[in-house]
Amino acid sequence: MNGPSHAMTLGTDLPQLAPYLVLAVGGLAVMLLDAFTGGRRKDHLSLLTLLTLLGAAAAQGAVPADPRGATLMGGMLAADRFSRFFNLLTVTIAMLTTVFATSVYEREGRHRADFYPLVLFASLGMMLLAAATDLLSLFLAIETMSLAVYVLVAGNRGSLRSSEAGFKYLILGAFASAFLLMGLALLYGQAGATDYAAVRRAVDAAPAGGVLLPLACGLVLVALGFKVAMVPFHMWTPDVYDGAPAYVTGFMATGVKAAAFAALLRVAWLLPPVAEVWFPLLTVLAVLTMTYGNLVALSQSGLKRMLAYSSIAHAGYLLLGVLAVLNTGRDSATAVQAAAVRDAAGGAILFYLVVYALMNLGAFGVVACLSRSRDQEADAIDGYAGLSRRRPFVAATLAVFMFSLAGIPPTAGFVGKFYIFDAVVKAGLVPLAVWGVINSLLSAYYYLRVIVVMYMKTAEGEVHDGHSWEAAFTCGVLALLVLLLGVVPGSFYALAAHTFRQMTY
Amino acid sequence: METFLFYLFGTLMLGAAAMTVASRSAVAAAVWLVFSFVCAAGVFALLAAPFLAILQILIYAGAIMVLFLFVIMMLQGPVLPAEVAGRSFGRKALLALPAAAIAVILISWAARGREAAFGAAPVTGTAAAVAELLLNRYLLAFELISIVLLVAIVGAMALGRKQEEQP
Amino acid sequence: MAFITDHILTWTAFAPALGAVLVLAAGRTPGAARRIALGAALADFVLSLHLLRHFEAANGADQFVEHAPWLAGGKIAYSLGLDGVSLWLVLLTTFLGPLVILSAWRAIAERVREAMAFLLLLQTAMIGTFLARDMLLFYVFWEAMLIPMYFLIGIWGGERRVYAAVKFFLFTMVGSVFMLVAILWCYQQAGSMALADFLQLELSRGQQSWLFAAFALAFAIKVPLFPFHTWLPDAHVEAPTAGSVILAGILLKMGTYGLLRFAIPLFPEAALALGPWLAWLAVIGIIYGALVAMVQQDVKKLVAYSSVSHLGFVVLGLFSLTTTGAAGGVVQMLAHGLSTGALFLLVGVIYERRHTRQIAEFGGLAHAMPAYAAVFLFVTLASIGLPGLCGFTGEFLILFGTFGSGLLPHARLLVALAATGVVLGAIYMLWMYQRVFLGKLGERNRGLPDLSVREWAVLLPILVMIVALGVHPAPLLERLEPSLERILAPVAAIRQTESSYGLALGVSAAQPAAATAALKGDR
Amino acid sequence: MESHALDTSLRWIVLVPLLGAALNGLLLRRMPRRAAGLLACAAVGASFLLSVAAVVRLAGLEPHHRLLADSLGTWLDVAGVRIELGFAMDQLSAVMALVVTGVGFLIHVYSLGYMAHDPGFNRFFTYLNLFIFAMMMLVLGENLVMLFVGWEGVGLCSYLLISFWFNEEANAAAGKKAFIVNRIGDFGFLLGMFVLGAALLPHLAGGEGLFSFRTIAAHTHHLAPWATAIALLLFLGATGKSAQIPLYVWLPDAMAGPTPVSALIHAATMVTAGVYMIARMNMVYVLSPAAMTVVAVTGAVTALFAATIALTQNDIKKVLAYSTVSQLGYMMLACGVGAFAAGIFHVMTHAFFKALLFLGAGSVIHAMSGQQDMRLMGGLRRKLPVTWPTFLIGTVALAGVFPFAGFFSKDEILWKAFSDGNPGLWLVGFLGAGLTAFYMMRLVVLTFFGDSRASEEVRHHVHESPATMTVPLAVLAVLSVAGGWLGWPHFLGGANRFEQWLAPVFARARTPPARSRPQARSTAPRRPTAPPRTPPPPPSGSWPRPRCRWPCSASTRATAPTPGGRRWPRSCTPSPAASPTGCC
Amino acid sequence: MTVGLTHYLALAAALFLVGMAGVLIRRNSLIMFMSIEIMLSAANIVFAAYARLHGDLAGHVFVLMVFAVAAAEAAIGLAILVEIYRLRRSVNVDDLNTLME
Repeated sequence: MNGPSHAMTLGTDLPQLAPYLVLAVGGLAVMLLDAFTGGRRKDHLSLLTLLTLLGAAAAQGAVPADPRGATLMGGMLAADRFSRFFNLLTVTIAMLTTVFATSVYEREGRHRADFYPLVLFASLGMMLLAAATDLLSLFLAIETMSLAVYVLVAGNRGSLRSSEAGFKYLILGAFASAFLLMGLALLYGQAGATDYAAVRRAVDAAPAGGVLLPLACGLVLVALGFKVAMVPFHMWTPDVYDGAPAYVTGFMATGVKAAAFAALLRVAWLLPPVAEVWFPLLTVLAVLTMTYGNLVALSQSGLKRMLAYSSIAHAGYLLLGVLAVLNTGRDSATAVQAAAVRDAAGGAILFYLVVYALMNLGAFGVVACLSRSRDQEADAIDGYAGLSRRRPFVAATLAVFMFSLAGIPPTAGFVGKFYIFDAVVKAGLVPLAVWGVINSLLSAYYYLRVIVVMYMKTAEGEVHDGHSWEAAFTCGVLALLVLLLGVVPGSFYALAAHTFRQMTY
Repeated sequence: METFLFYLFGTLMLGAAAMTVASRSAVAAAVWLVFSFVCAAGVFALLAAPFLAILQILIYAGAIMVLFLFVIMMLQGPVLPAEVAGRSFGRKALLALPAAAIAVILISWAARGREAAFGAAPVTGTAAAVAELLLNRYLLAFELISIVLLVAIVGAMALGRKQEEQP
Repeated sequence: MAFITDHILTWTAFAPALGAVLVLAAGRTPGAARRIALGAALADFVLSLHLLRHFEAANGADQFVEHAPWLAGGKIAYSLGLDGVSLWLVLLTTFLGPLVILSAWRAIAERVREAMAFLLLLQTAMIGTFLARDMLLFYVFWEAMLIPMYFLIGIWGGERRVYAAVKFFLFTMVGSVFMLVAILWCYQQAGSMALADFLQLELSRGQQSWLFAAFALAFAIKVPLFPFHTWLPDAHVEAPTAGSVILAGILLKMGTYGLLRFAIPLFPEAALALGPWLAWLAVIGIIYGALVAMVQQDVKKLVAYSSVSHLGFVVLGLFSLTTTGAAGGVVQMLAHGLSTGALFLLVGVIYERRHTRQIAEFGGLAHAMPAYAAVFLFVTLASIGLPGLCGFTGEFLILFGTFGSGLLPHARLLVALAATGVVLGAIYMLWMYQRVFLGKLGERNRGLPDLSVREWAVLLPILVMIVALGVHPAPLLERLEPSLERILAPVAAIRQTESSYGLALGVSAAQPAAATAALKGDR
Repeated sequence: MESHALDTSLRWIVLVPLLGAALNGLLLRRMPRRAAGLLACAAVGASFLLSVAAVVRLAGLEPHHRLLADSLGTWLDVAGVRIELGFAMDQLSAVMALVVTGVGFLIHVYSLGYMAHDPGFNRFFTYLNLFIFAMMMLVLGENLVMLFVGWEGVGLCSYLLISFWFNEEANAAAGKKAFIVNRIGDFGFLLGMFVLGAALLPHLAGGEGLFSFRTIAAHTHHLAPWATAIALLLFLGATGKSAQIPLYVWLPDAMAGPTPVSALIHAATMVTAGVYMIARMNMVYVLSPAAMTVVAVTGAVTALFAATIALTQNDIKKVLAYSTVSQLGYMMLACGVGAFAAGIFHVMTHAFFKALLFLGAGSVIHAMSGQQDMRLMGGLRRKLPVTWPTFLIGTVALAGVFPFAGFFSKDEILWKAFSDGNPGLWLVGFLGAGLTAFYMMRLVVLTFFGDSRASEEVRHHVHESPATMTVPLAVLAVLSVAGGWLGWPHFLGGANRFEQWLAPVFARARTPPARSRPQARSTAPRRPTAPPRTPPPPPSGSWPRPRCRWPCSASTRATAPTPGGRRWPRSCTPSPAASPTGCC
Repeated sequence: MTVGLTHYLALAAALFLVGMAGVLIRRNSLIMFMSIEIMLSAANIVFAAYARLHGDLAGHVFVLMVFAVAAAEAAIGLAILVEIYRLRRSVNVDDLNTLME
């Protein structure tokens, strides 16, 4: 009565599922390892985590993208280039996060054993989120990711800031989940089934003027907007970014955002005529998101908090890209042109997400690198005075990240913004592009401030920075990547656009 | 009969939910919530979902709410006076009740004349039927939910640990 | 050598960047860093001489063209080219490069390695800007210039360096972001980022106006055109000598170069319609800059404001939209690069000795430092446009080219107003000279050492070029003219029925035919 | 294009002084004083000899082909704007070249003595040589731009030399003032040049130098509508350089410089550049009666006005300075009434006697240990046996006493002013001449006659200057006497060779280019009588032919001799008659 | 009057709004938490109603998952709450202001 037995496909889908399985099994293994090794040294935990992530990447690499663009497990997950892309991105983010976290722990001399499995599970959630092609898998993926991240945020034992941040995130996250669920319920109601293909059919068949479908769509957008920190659902962001340890913040700011945008893209693609209804509102929100983030970031004195607001602003830029994706149906342009623009916009978003991940992780990595312990993070921007003398290399990398975040050539941040704005212009939304560009100008001011402090101010009194060779090295690699992608982004962008083009549901 | 039950459960559930929101005391709120969930189980039953109705009572009204009450009791002493003394959100929240009532009336009114009865249920959500689906079509979901719970366990353990290990 | 000469433009552009990498890698001691940097800059100069030697004078098209697909399947390309305009500006850059490094030899004593690397990176970005023939590539170089300059001002600058650096950065960025949107829009229309394709665009007048405005804003800020000049004095005053020299010598030329290369030929109708506004701003800037320079108490600030005035001339020349005026503009760019660059070097010389630039602190310096005084006077004269020196060639061509421009309304009035700048320039420069160098020598300035050999080595090439440009600009103009004709061709195409040069008898540019008729009838 | 003789010596006339300046300037410190001085003198002397040789060659040419040309190449050539880096010598330039290098050489020699003890000796000669270079550039420049280059160059040297003793703030300020006031004039010059160029450019065939004087002369008909504007704007430049109202203010201050400088630059050569320029551009000026009137009136007013100021001055150099301004006014007046040759004649004679006067004054100041106030002098007659007679010769020459040089030139100007139908101008000039005689006599009396009013100490030191100073005085005295005889007018039985010599230059402009061979002579029979005050409008359809507003040119008189008495208006008795009345 | 889908949707909507009001108005974190549970059950009712309409049990599976997720969220949320309480002795959201400084 429910069609063919989908369990039967498990065998054939198994290779495609390998990355997820590796992560799940690895997470369990790390847990068990911790349990069995008790209070002794924890280096092997991070080692095993990294190995797991590498394994997942290898598994993903070993399995070719499904040429049929088919879905797995009866339509629950996509095994397309899009999911591959995000899987690899997520794994990368997780590895970097692990390195930074380990560097902090080693300096402090005590490990947080729960960090490692949680990072793995959170990554699993993110990967699934990007791959979900079923309402149920979407929901569960979001929850897997979110729950793990709640704990990561709150997990600094004994730190009130951390706990408060975690709780705030959890309450608001659960609130958003409720919205998401309501939206999914209504979508399910319209489609009569939970897989995207069915939903798309129902959407295509739906008569015009229906209320429930747009409402459902709006609720889902709210929930995803919450995850990407879109105004007005951003209010958790600064507190949570600020309260969580720097490496976790970096993880959240990049991984969660990337996965949420992946989901958003799939949903946006799934529901174009419906999302259309929300276009004006979404436009306003995107503009507000950019502007609010940048304006408030101007006055921050803490680096993490500044980056939090800046991440809101960056969500705004990305939303511009989403708008470009959505807008392609509006013009009377031919289908081919519309598709080209949509691909360009989608590619721009993917590219930007990667760039954003690199530079933001780098920035948080520097914070982690310089933090003396979990409770003495290198957060105050004033504390960076004279850093360029004390730690020229680290300062240089942070400068690169800041320039990149500000979108100044020849860094990847510029190219990313370029692609986004290019797509926006292509979609005929020139005023939005202008506004975005003005915003990136605004943002230059606060990013520059960090550089000013590092390079042009001298420290008052004795300053003790933490230091970690691995973290500094990683930051260096990231900076190099940021520059590299700023100079020769072409093939990577082509890959991103290609990836987006082959997105399935 | 179905109409009567719907209105009975619906009104009670809504009222209990409103009381939950409006309660000054967390304990009272929790009790009202349990009540609301029981009514929800009734609604599920009406919707040909007996398995859900049972689970609603077992898991929600049972396990989850017990957890809540447990925590409330643990924190009871100093928690509630702070809010009571400081603010009167309870009373404001009572406004939610008439608002919800009005919403119901309005929606019913809007649906007037166009409402079609469900008719006979084509399938009934028995444990067996749901399990069949869960372990076939939604096998992945089944696996996933186990990971969600695993995360919850790890998280709760991590948060509940007395103190982190020192070197 | 073929691998160099086949990609000579790339080598010219990136040799300094290579030098920067070397400096960072091998410049363990300040001395080594300086030597490597100087070597790189000199090598770059040699490369640019190769360009000069093999440049075909009569060819106005881009030469030594390099093209490689970069992004978007080749629609965005790494595309370099060199025409007459670029040639000279590149030469100016490579010429000043080693001198700037020499000037920073002692002045920058700490964090030498970084400073040298930034100087070299800046040079790469500047040369790249002059060579880029792809709009995105241009934009990348354009923005990339900001970073090293920002650091140069911010780290090695004076008291208020941070303020100045940030102001510099933000001001310049304000303009360029709008340009980016305009570039994107054109890209969308043209389907490629190639400058050549942009030139093929057929745009309505309204579109042109908007795009022109976006481009012109970016360039006007960089120039800087009144009233966008406020960042300039701060940046100049706070920047270290080397930074000021580059800023005045080359960076400011980016704005005028951009106007000439992009804003005018891409949007000819808008240039015709809106150019007069810019020309008026330019003239206001000429006079305003001169007046403000007159009241400055700080030598460097005075020179900075004089830049506002001088670059006003350049803009005026460009918007005459005549070949003569534009040629004057380019010559004036070079002249200003030399003379103001030299002035900043000279101010740096005295600043190194006395650690002040207040005019009131000096007086009678010609007694203590006669050679310095003589060189300073020489450069001052070049700056105020004494015939026979570089400043005159540019000013003359600009004013003359503008005077009879049939494409600029009120051209004669504008020239008359601009020419007062010549008088005002003499007033403020000579007054400053008098207060600093003439009169009685103060106690504190007794025994100041005169120019050292190194300082001579920095200044002498500039002095020679100042004279060369003043006495024999013909080779320059010869290579410039075909390129300018080509660049201004779109403007000429619109008004092809009109002679763009010549005096009309009180008839506006709009009715040239009538003017000619009137002239004939009068005879 | 007229044929012209190539002559590469022209460049050396210009460049040798530059080389001298360069050598002196670059070796400033290491050069022994004597060597520096001699080098400078040698450079100017060489320049002078080359000029003489060139003039001789020039004179050897047929009168209407008298043009030597030399080119160093093209200065710039862009979009039809072609400007040669060229030199040319015609009769006008020849006169100026000889005067500048000749007087310049004498003053160089004089300076050897005058500046002997100055610490800035080498620098001084550097500047002097540089000045000669710039002045020769101005004089020999083939086009208006080259002229302008020299024009600015002399301005610069003037600046340098005025503020030579820059230890005094006042001297520095005076130099700056001179430069800036000149710049105001240059502003007009530039604009005038632009109008001219812009009017010409559309009509040029390829290869013609845009601002070349020959081009301008060949295209005067295109300039007609703009002539007034061009002429007036250029005249603004001339008022700056030649210290005319209102831009005369810098010249008196310029006396702050060393006295030889005052003699060379602010009396003999540079200040006459404005006159030279107007004479050079005569073909444009004659197109605009209005502009001519402005020039004439400005000149006349300046002549009188400056003379009145000179009356009240007590500083010996200031008197001479204002006298210079006044005399420049006469030259302008001459140009304004179309007597370009007379103007240039006065330039020449004035160069002789004013240089003499200044150098004499310098000798006096030298003797008086730097004292310049005439009220503190007196009775120097006996103490300065060379200075005194030479000074007197200069004075009478300036006052216009027959047969000294000043008589011939000034007389010519006044006569031309009158005969042009401008008795008002003549009257003003005449009054000025009277005043000139008066203030010069006052100067002589105060300085050389009576008892010494100087302090004991100064009186003790009074001595005649060394030979290096007195010999030039003597030479100049001779020139001040005989220099005017070149222009011995017809009514006194002469041939006015000077005017004849220059005639082709000034005739050129008045001849329509349509005619194959410009001949001033051909117009002569047509103009036996004075023209009406207001010219009839030029006939339309043809180029506006410049109207000769004066009855005759040199050639007129040469070819159609008339009784001198008829030419001389009764009221315009020769200056010798007038001077005694003005002299007390 | 027959009871059909719309009635259930109306009921769910009302519940959802009540829960939402609770989250937005209340400051007691426990009660906020409970309000979210109310919202979740509203969604559950929608799922069940549609499942009934379509005769498709996927909705039931969804509800089942929501139960589990709610439990997981409650477990973690309450654990954090206890931790906060230990550190601060308050669970009033307005007192969670360490981060506002």
